[in-house]
Amino acid sequence: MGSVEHKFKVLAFGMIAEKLKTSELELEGIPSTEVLKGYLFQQYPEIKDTKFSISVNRKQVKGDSPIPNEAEVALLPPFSGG
Amino acid sequence: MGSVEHKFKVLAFGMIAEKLKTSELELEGIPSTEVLKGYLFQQYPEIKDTKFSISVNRKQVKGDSPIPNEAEVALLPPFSGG
Amino acid sequence: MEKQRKPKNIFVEGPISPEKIAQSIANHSSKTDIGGHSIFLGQVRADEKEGGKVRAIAYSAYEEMALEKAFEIREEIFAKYPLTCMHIYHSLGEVKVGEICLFVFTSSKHRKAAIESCEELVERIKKELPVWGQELVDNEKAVWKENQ
Amino acid sequence: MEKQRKPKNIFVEGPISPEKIAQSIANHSSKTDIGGHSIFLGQVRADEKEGGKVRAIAYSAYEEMALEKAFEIREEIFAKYPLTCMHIYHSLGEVKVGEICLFVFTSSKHRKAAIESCEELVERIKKELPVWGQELVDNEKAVWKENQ
Repeated sequence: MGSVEHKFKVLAFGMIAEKLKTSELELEGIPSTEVLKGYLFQQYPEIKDTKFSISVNRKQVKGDSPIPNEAEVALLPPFSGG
Repeated sequence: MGSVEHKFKVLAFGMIAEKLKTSELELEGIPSTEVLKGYLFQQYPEIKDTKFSISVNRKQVKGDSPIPNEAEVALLPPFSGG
Repeated sequence: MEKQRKPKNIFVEGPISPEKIAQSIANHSSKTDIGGHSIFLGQVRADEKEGGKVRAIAYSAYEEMALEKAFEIREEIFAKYPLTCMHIYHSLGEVKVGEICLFVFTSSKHRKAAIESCEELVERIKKELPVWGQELVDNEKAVWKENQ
Repeated sequence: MEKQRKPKNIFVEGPISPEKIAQSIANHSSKTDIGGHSIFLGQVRADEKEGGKVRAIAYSAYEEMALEKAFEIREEIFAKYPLTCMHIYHSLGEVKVGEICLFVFTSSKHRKAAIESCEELVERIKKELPVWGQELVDNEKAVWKENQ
């Protein structure tokens, strides 16, 4: 009570959505993308062997990036448009 | 009489045809493209300043090339298709 | 006055029809400073896969991010080349083999800018837009594509 | 059995219509080994010239030689790139500003071959085909174009 909540949304696409069996998660209290990956690999071990990159608020990030409050995080398997 | 005639056709295009005031000439007894140029420059001095290349039987030639009997020679100003 | 460019939707539901392409070409006849158009079309191939032949590709996208990225790419290409026009259309949903799923269209006064920018756009679209194609094969098995 | 290719007519009287281009694209939907099409279109520009603005270009050609040359170029490009299809159309006669005078169309399994061969074709067509464009300006004066 009184502590600032740290919530964010995780969108999943393509093969990742298929493996997560959902295209959207609501998470909280995870400060950065590397911590998020650790959480996801534990909860959904089937995505460990799947390549994906991460975007935070629609910008792809590299390495460990902070996840702001209310962020829109997305899990992006390799692109295959065109 | 008895001598083999050496006739050929000269096609003119674009600006050359405009300056010759015809698109086709019948000539004879001119053995090569350099001799042909000399003849044309004398007959039609207005083409002296006009760039053109020459084809013999639909192949562009460089330098002095023989003109076979019954050849189709053409005077080709710089191309501007497309 | 500088022309203000805003993000435009690039996505169309289902295949891109030849008539749409014709209409897009025809729309440029009033722009009489254009000397050359370059067009790239992506068409769905009937590749052989494990379990059968591809019969269609189902496209999905992270649309908001894709539109922001497409806008960024547009601005960069406009800054790099002297272009008159640039259009990008990408299918979403199912596109059958033989149908068009990508339409990239650039126009310029002289041909070089249109040709080079079109090629660069296609490469960037394939590499940078969060779009995914799932190949649907005869036996209903689906295979996620991966560019390059 | 190797496909035998014969010289085809590339010339069309007057402008090339967007509908013809659409039809040509649509004709390829049955070729399901094609993954990419590259198209170049030449459009007549309303350039400012001495004596006025260009209102049209009148094209003429040494047709027999142009068709032989176009065939030679086709064969060389087919030998150099893994193409499925290649089409070349060039206008003869008058083409007004804003109208299409050149349509080059290449198709291949993967995009690179279509894109690169299309560009090379356009360059070779402009440089090697005995075709001439005469710019017709407002005041009826005509100026012969020269490529490059």
